[in-house]
Amino acid sequence: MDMIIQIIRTTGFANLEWGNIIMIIVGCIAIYLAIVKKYEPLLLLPIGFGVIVGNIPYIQGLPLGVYDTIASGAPQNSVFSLIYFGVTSGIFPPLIFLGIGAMTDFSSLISNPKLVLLGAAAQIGIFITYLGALLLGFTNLEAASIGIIGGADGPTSIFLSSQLAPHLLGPIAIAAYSYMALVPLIQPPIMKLLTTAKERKIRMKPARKVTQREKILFPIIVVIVAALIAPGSLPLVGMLMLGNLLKESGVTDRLSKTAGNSLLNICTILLSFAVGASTQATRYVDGVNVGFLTQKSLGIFFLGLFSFSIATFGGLLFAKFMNLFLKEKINPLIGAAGVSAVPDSARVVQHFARLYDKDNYLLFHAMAPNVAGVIGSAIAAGVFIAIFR
Amino acid sequence: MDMIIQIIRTTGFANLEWGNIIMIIVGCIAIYLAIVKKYEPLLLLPIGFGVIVGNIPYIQGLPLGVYDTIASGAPQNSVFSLIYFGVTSGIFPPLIFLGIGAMTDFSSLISNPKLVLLGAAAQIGIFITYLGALLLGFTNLEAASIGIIGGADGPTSIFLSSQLAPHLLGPIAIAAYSYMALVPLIQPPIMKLLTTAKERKIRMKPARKVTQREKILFPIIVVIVAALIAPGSLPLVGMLMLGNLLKESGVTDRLSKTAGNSLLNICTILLSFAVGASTQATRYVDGVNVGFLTQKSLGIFFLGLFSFSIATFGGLLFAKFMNLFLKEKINPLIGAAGVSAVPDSARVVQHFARLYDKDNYLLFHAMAPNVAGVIGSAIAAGVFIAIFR
Amino acid sequence: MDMIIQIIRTTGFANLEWGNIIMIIVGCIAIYLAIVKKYEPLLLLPIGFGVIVGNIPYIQGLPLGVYDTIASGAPQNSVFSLIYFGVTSGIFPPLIFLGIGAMTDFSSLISNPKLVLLGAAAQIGIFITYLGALLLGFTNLEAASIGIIGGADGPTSIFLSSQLAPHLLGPIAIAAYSYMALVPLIQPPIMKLLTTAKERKIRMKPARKVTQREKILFPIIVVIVAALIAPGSLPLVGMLMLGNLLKESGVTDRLSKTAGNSLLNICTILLSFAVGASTQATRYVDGVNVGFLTQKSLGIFFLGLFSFSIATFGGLLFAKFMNLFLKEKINPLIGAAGVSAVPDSARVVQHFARLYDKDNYLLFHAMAPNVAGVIGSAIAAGVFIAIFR
Amino acid sequence: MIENILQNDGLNIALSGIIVVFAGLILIAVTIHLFNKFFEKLHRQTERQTAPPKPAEKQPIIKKTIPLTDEELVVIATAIECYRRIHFETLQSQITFKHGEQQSAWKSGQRFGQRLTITRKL
Amino acid sequence: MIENILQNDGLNIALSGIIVVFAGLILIAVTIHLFNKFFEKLHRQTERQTAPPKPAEKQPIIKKTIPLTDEELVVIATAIECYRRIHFETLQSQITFKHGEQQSAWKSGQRFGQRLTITRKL
Amino acid sequence: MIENILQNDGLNIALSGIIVVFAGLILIAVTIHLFNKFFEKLHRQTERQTAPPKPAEKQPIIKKTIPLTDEELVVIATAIECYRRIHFETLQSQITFKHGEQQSAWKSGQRFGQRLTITRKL
Ligand code: NA
Ligand code: NA
Ligand code: NA
Repeated sequence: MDMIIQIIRTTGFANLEWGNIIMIIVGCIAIYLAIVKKYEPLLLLPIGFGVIVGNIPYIQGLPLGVYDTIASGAPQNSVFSLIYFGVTSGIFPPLIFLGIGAMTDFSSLISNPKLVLLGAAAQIGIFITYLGALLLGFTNLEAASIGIIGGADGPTSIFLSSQLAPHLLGPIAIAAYSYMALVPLIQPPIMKLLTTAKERKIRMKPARKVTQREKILFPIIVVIVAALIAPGSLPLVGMLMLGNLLKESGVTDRLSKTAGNSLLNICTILLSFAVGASTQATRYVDGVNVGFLTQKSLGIFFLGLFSFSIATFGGLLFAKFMNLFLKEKINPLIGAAGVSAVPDSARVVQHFARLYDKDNYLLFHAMAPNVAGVIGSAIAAGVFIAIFR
Repeated sequence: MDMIIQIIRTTGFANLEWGNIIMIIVGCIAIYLAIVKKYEPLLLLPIGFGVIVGNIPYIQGLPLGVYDTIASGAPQNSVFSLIYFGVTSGIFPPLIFLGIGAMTDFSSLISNPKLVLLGAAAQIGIFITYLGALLLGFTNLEAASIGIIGGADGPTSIFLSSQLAPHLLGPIAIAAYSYMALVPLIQPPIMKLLTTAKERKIRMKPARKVTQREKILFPIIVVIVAALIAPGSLPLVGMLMLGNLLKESGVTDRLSKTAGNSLLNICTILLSFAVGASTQATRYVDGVNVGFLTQKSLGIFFLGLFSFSIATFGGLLFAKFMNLFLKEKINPLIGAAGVSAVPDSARVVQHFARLYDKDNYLLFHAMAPNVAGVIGSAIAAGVFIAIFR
Repeated sequence: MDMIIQIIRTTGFANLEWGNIIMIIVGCIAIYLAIVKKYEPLLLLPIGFGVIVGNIPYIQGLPLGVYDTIASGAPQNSVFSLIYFGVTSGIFPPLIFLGIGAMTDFSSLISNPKLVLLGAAAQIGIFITYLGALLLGFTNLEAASIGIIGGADGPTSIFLSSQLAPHLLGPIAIAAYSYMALVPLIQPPIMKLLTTAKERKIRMKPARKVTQREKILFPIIVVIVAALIAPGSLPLVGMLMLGNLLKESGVTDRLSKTAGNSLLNICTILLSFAVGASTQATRYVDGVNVGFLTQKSLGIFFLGLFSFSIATFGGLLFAKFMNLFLKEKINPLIGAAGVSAVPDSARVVQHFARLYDKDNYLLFHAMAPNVAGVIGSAIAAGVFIAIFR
Repeated sequence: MIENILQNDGLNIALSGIIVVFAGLILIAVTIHLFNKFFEKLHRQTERQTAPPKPAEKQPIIKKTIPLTDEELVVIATAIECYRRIHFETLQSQITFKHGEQQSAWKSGQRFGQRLTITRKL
Repeated sequence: MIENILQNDGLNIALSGIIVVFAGLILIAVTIHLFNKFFEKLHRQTERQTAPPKPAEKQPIIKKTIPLTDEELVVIATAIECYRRIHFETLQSQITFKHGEQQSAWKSGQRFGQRLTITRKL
Repeated sequence: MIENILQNDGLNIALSGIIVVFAGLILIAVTIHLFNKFFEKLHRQTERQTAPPKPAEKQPIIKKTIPLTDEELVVIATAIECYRRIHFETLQSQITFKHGEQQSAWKSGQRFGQRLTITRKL
């Protein structure tokens, strides 16, 4: 009889708190959005499932959750903590970038290099949000990690948080992925606000064809320049460009296929699941609740939305600014693609432009600031690492 | 000349013992059964090869075997010990379950939920064997690990042993996989003993078609319920259901394919090989022989056979018991499938039933207790972890 | 303003040295050779890229490079150090051998076992180079690691260096892969020198067909014999033969495909990149420069070329020596294939022979010493490990 | 060694264990059952209002874009089936089935979407 | 909490940060631009002397070895396209595109080499 | 620096090393040879009693289930070969071969089972 009671004490039912129930519902909503609304399913689905798993309560002492390591006092490193190590050690994001690089075509950027400026301009969202986070009372390291949400790039956000503010990794990652999924809702109103109907109808000249040689040189140039400017961006930019070189070289198909397929998928599953499982509703470290359901998370979600908006503003306004000097005007809408959120924000641009001129295809042009934004936010992360490490 | 003698002293020939030779022959037999008899080749082949590798003797001090870690006094962690870490840390089994989940169809269970009871009943084998192991003088932790062999589920057995009794991992894993391979020999006599000819001919109604929505809800429900009841089952059930959700969602094909293919295969190779290589005939820790060729292993193999039999008894008898209350009788043979050993025991049921009525197709029905047995033994493992950790 | 200066101080530009520039150019050359000349692109491309990445300078304290671990005083283990751990721990080479085994056909060797002698003879290059390295003042451990370059087998060289002389891993690995790529330039002059026109025209009888049973027995025999003779070769030979058994058994296709594809590719990318990234031009440990651009590296490159030549000599001369006793003469050219460098040196043999008799197809015959050379150098590595560990 | 069981509280542990296993699986069964009922009801209600658009989405895109005669389809399907058998079948069947050939739910492996109804005509 | 910004030197950091980002990307753009110019010039010079042999190498080996009539090619291409759509398309499109069907540079995924011009005729 | 060799017992080590390498490889060769002889003998004995059923099992399942005319087979094989070349060939050949096209034992890559004899007729 005692035994049954002891077992019941170890069940989740006995330890369930309201916070856990809320988080389990949040996890279910994420899964719903992933499956029914098709919002970033490759990420939101395992994240949502991870949120459920991470909020099944269990009696203290069992080595089950992502935070149960020998270092934190558990009798052994739990399985989930070993998976989570791939996140906190910062190794999954660069490996994911390796895979993304092996699948990304940078032609658009190569054929029209001046559009990288838009990708740079959108990163203003990162730095203004960093200031905003300081304003709300976050520490320097936390503020930098929160600011990077404005980079609209999951692996970059996770990488920077893992290096600077691992305790906020869960909310930062989830905010980043959520807003990336919501880009089609966030950006259009801002586009409408900042552009005139005439601007939206600007058509752009078809881009010239890029040679294989240029495509091969691109990753080498980018890694040298970006890393010389901001060595801290090496893990991200280095791996992204290695993947791209494997793809474009034409002699290592075998490697680029595996990088962009098996390796990417394995890392995606494990990273997303572990990030989800790190969102325990309440969690006490030295008596302080560092769980997911705290004011800090609320602040992070607010700042995340803010940073996506600022980034969109930045990209759009800078495109208009560039038009002051350019003979051949660019369509300022493509500035909004500078936030990254590859390739969603580029698709939003295309979709929005076609509402006003249904034969205006901007997707290819929007890809240039789109991928430049990825490099830009990796450099921004590198700057933060250089300053704060 | 001294050099040659020194080198000869380091060769395997100089250190070979009878135990090693016996084990190398055992390894060869396992490979033979895998290739010629096609008994679980995906597991027995690398295990058999691992047994050979693990029983090549070498002079002490060389960091070669799975047990040669810095922690155990070796000059460095051997390569095989790094692979074996994936077993002892318990990470391979959940990753394998991720892959299995991504390949398993739970339709049968969803369409006829009451059959889960059979999957529960067969787990009686686990707990009776646990008592039997205590009787034979094993400690509590050892007994629990040995009992789980009755779950007829390799990853679950390995996971539990790695957590509770890592020193018995080799014999437990090999007993589990051996008897799973021998299910077609173990179960039919018991089926014959416990069922009447009339019972064996009972036909079951074709199952209704299961909607995608039900299939998607299933993994979410299972993980929440199972983990709330037995949080210790989270690593296994959580990963199994994550894999299944990736498969059934229809929006993450890319991930489920990699989980069920590359990731599963890599983990299978490494786990099986490492488990095999952990079976050194004799191995002394603090002067005590904890090698494979000890009485303990004999006891484990005996108890393993016992537990498979009890589990089959349990499933069959419970099916007959259920028939006392059911209007629509079930064929009690499918109870035997409750032991897991997916999908072999379900196939044994089908094969056995067709001996008496060659148009009686029970396979689909037998899959329900079959997969329920997997969840059941994962829960049982969770209970043991909750009690003994 | 201070901030800008501080940031500039952290940029690569501020820390760039001539050595770095030279190495970056070396990296670009490697990439050029890989892409344009198609010299071992699967290895030289990621190595070259790694060389570039590893020579981007950064301010001390940032945890970025492969050597920045907590153990070496960095604030945390850098991402690249985690990847490099797969090299230094010695785990990548055996996993690569697993994949290579799963793709290699040993038929040629099985059908004509006496040709293994050629594979043995070519290993003389290893031991003479070992003596040469001692002559040049290297330590015993260093000399052994340098000697193994003559094995003409990348994973074996890297594995042995990681165990005996990790500080020389970069130059040894790069020398090994470079000369393997240059085999078509290194070997023909030596072939010309040592063979008469008549010898070059010797045709060999078509080999008999090998049964599946023989192919299955082969890996088992090899692992038992090789490991008993030289237990230190277990990690390499064991994994190579496990992969081959998975392939030949015919019942584990699923596993051999993953081993020879995803797993092999992932390990190849990470190993090559990390090896490349370990070649920092200058690097100070305890005030001593242990970087790539030192005299030691020069010595290693010189000895590497020497060892390839000696190995080729050894194989060719031994083939001529065998012909003194054989009734059915072998074409001595195939002795040159004993150096390994699979399958390049076998192809060089075929190509060279066809210059003198365009219908003389030696490729299949040359594969026998070619793969025997792989086993031979793994045994040689095992001997060194047994002596020096 | 019956005292080993008693000392270790073995009977209690075994009994509690099997109870938890039953409890867990029964709870799963009940929850699934309830959800099934719920959606069935929901389905019957919505059925009257609108035709389900989902099957259309599940259909492969083929129909939309390639108009083919039956013969062509047979040829193509044969090629695919043939290709599939060479490259995938062995693989597939070895994963889960070791001693037989018959079709089954376990083997059906719809995750690869390789079973076109048309190939069954062959 | 404006003092939190001041204490942490926030404005300086933010300003420096955005400057470095711009500097980095501009430098990349300029370098790419210069290389493009350089190769263009080089290309124009070499163009007069020799026809580029590279495209021939890139072409799949098909043409060299299998002479086929147009009808056969159509049948084969259909089979391949069909197979591809069943097995690869869903995968492909789900990687990068979530809400649409339209062709684009991003989606073109030439890395799998699956887009034969001939299939477009269908 | 000849003393470096002497101090380190280099000659001894080198000599022992090459001896072990030879010993190992010769032992492997001998064992293989013995097994080959043994099975050959065994084979000759069993041959008189029964026809080997193994090849039937190795044969792909095609023959059992799809009766096809020669033309159909050619079309299908072409499709497969074509598909294979597009998707697998590059991969394959890059693994092991870098400078040539000729067929060889090393390249034959039967592990993918892609080489149907029939395709050779094309
Ligand atoms: Na960005
Ligand atoms: Na079970
Ligand atoms: Na060699």
